[in-house]
Amino acid sequence: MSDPLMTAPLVLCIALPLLGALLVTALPRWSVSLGIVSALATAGAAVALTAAVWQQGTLHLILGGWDATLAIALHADGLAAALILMVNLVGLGISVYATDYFHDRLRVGAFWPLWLLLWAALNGLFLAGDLFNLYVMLELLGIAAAALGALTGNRDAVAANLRYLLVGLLGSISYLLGVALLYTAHGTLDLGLVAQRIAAAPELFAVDAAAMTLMVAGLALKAALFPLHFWLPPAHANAPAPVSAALSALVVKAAFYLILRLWLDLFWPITGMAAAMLLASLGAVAIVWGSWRALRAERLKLLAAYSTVAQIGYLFLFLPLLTATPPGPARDDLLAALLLMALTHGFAKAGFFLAAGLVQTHAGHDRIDDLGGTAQRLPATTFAIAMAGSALIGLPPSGSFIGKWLLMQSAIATGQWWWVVVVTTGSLLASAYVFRVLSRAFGLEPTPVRFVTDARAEVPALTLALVSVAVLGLASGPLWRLLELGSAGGGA
Amino acid sequence: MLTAQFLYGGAGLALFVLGLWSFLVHEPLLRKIIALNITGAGVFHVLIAIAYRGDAAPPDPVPHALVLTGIVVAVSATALALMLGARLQDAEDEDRSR
Amino acid sequence: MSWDYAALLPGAIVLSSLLPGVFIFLLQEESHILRTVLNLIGAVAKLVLVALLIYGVWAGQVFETRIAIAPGLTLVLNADALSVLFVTLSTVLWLVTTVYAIGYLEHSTNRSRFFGFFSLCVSATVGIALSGNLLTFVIFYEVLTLATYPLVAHRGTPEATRGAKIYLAYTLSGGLLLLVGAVWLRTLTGPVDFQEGGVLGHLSADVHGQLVVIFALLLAGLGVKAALVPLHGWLPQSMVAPAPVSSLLHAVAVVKAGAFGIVRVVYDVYGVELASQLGLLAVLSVLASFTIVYGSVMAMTQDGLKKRLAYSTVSQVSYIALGTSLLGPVATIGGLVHLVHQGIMKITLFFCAGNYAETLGVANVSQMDGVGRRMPLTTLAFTVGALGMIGIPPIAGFVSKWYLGLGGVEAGQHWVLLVLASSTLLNAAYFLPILYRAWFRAPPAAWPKEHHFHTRFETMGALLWPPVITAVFCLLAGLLAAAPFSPLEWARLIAEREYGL
Amino acid sequence: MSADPGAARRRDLSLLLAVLLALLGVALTIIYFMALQAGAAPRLADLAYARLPGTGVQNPVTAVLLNYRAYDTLMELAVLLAALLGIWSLGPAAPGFQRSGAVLAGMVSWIVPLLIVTGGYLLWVGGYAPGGAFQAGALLGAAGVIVRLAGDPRAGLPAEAAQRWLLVLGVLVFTLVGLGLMVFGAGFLTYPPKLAKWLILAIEMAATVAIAVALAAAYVGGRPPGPEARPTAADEDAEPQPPASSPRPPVPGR
Repeated sequence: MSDPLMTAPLVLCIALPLLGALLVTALPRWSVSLGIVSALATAGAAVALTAAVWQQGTLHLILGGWDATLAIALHADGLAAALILMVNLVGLGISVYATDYFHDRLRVGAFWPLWLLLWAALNGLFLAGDLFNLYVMLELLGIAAAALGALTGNRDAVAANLRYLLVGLLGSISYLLGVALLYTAHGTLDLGLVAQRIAAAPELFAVDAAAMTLMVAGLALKAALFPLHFWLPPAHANAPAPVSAALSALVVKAAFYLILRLWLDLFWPITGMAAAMLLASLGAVAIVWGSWRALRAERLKLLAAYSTVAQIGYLFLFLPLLTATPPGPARDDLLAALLLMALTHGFAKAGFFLAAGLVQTHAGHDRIDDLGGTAQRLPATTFAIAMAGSALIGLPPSGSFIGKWLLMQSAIATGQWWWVVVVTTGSLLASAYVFRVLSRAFGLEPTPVRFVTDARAEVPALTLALVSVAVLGLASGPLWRLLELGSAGGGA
Repeated sequence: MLTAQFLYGGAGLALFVLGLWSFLVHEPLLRKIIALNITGAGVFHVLIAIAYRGDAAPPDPVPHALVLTGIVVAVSATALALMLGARLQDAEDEDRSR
Repeated sequence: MSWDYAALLPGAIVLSSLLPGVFIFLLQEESHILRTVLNLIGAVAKLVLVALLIYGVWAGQVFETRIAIAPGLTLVLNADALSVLFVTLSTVLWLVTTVYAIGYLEHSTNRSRFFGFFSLCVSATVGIALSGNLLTFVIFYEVLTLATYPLVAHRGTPEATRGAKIYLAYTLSGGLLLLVGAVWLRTLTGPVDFQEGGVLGHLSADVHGQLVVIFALLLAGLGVKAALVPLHGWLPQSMVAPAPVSSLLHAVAVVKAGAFGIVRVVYDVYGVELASQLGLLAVLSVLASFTIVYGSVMAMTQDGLKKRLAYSTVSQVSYIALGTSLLGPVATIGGLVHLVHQGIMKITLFFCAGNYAETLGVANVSQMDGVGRRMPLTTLAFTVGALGMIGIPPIAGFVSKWYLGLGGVEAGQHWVLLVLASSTLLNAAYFLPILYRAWFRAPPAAWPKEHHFHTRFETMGALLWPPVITAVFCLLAGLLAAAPFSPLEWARLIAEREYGL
Repeated sequence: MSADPGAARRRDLSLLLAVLLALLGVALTIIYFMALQAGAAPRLADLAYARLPGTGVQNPVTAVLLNYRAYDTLMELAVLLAALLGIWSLGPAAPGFQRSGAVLAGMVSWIVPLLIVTGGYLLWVGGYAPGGAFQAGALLGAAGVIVRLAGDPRAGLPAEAAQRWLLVLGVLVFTLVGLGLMVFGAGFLTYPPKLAKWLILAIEMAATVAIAVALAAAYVGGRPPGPEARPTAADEDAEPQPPASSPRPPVPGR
């Protein structure tokens, strides 16, 4: 079943960043070069993984050669492969940017191993096919993320990330209790097998529902779903820019991915409209509230952080639509749209934060009202913010435009038209907060000399933003194929 | 056998809820960290309880291993949380002395 | 996707300005010559490609670029007679405006940014013209908003930023309504392309209620850009933009995109029959008529020349909507031909207004005494444009009004004549005083801010010739209205196809 | 009793919370009882025992930790590493305690060797009885804690460079063994039964060292004192400084 060569990318996606983390820990003097090499290797493994899924469909590997129930499985379907590709390309961009961002030797030495561990955790999380292994990955992710977030060492950052760590721990424990209940009732930890047993034992509805509540609640805390988002804005706004990018674009997305994975593949026999509506309503409030706070934010990075709260909300709107749509092309469209929104936000938010970090470095602050000169002096960076911003709003031709188009189409088709109102309101508020920043770029400052000032820092931000706007919006067709190939989960 | 499992696991759930309560109600950082550890310990208790298979049969090793793993993870997280707290304390002391 | 000539041409027309635009962004500010060369290469290349397109469409060839974004969502660029009309207008006027803008901004700042967005703006307009379905239309419509915002804000003064914000607030909100309407429509129809005679005929009467609401959404979205009262608030505010931008916004890009969209929705989505059956045309004609009169009245009260021209645009663009809303081919011809005629006339007027401001520092009507003696050629061009707007034969505007009036009579809607007559009187009331001042009053001792160019003409060549050329277009469009390939003949072709004649 | 309305409200709130959580507890207990009765009873136990002979160890818990679910354990070592790196990133360790008195010193000189021996024993015994890398590592780490309490600022650990290698040893050996097996065609972390015992022992030894070092270093509470650990002004800065080399066009004063 598992030709080692075929499934090698599954392992390498996790082992390579892990090895990289070890090397940069052991050889701090070489951390930048070793770090970049590891980043390239990891991204290469992720591309290979996506290519393998593209060619052969879902990859499944049982580690250790034991029975499926006893061992841990790694699993990559289309959904995971697409997200892995996004995470790793964004990760590569962040890595290149980081080579130019940190200058203090101690901070360079601290950043790289933690960042590579975070990366390993992300890849591990997307590929995990085992409920308890997911818990370990969540903890690795949470600890590495909090440590990275506190890297600046200033008081606000430490306080915010301490809170982030504790909240994340609470979420993981809640998740773990759910896993314990599932193991008690179903006797295995393998995601696919538990799913089969849940489907086969409808009489255990109460137990499964309780486990789902505990797990989803714990993950919603980590995904910062309103009203559990309180920890996110300070933690993301006070971290160093490359870390903010990783936290906002990738880490939160990982928690959402898990919720989706559980929803679609594990608990699908018991998920109902009521639960979906509850989560989507919270998502709707998150959209409006997060966008509103972003509009009121005084600092650029805080704005970006609140925008993440709102953008996560959009992803939850898909749950009741998925529940209401029977399997078929319409549901495929919906899943692809959801994925497209998540991917676009990943690229766009990372680009936004990287660009915001540059603005902050050059201006010495990130107060939006005083950004004029800096925004005009760095055209490429302002462009990155503009493009990422249009992707956040959902303007064409960004990926989220297609995502929102399909979301609204499905909302109208299933009669849940009220989500259209939410999406429209959210888009308007998003335009307001994005253009509030961009309008600073049109002042009476002197004309910039050239487009790109600082290539190593500006090009990654610009590239990530460009992907979110042009590539994802105009060529999203392959996602459908990836999802089609990977629909091995129990979902439909 | 079921009674023993139920009582022991039930005690774990009680710990879980108590820890949760303490985490939510108490302000001081140290109490929150201890509360989290109690919450975690409660979940570990549940896992240990379901490993029990009566006096005749040896216990299920899987939950035991999970608990061991969980403990190391909890220790790691606690250590980092404590150090972040200490760092915060330092920063606050500096602010005050200014 | 096939890769032959016919499938590539529409895409190439969009790219011919998009690619130079991207390179212009990357240029250093100092590279004037390279930037000018890129601009002109783009503009001329587009013109050549459009000429090929016109020839092909005339010869009956079908041009269509299809790019699948996702299953069921296809970007369609195709060339029917209506697209060709608008594409030709924007391409010709873009070339002229580029020349004008290069002269106008000679010593200005941030030129790389300006010309980059300028090119994007035209690419979006051409994209709108060539859109083969609502999805494509919405995409380019929004891109147009994004590309014009930096142009409006270009000067960077607080008023510019404020005007740009207002512009954006209106157009983005409108864009959202359009999007919702398009998505809703799509849930009823599935993926469909624009088609003469409409695509909704097969839908059952049950959804007619929904169709009315959708039309309201679409009209609201398009009406913002077309400056239909009460959605016109952004237009006078965006007058802070540099003159080439105002010209482009008013004659070719933004306002025209809205009007073009209304034509598309009525003719190629709903179809005139269904639209009139649902009572949508009546609503549109009332809105358009009100806008025509309101815009003219407001124009009379403005002293700022550009503001007066702006309100004149509000009024004149609604002629297109009016022509669309009247059932019958003659009115259609009037509306469509005005799409072109208003464009060439209004761009002439804005070029001239820019010349007065750049050369003499004259920005208000009250300062225009005697400008005709100082700048005869410019003022002559202005006069042609203004008389055309009033509707004096043989200038282009007369042809539009003639067909609109005839169309109203044909449709049995005689009140249209009243609207046209009052509008004409009002047009005369706000244009003739300007002409009188310019030609017959004595010039002041000193102009507010005179600028001497080292040339034997009244102003710099790049500023002078574009309005003269467009003024000649205005005359030719009127004089040669019956010649083949004239705007009128194209409009007749489109109307015949729409009504199946 | 307290006149402060805020305090009263907080008390009410925490009382409400207590009631809600009590309800949650009751609900969870009922659910848990239902889950216990679900009849999944042997769960993985029988299978875990049945496969034991091929694992290379006789202790079933060790078999789960280092064979069936070795991947979990690998990642868990990474968690420990991440936590320690996080601690190190916060700054240098606080200066050591006062040198211990004679009594403590005497006790330390007895207890530390005892801990080391016991740790070694636990490591070995883990193969067939309760024990293993974690227990052993914890004891060794405790020895480090005691040494630190007795006044050694480094808790008996070597200099930073060596400490870094020891720290990554566990995950490194684990990963390399896994990848090596993959290269030789067995699959990641798939031990051939004949080699399993020795591979597991090697991993466990490395893991013991790494865990011990990590725990002791975590107790030290910061980057190890040494030439690399000089506190710089930059440590206190909120944001990194702009690169000295990056060209900054002059900004006219506004």
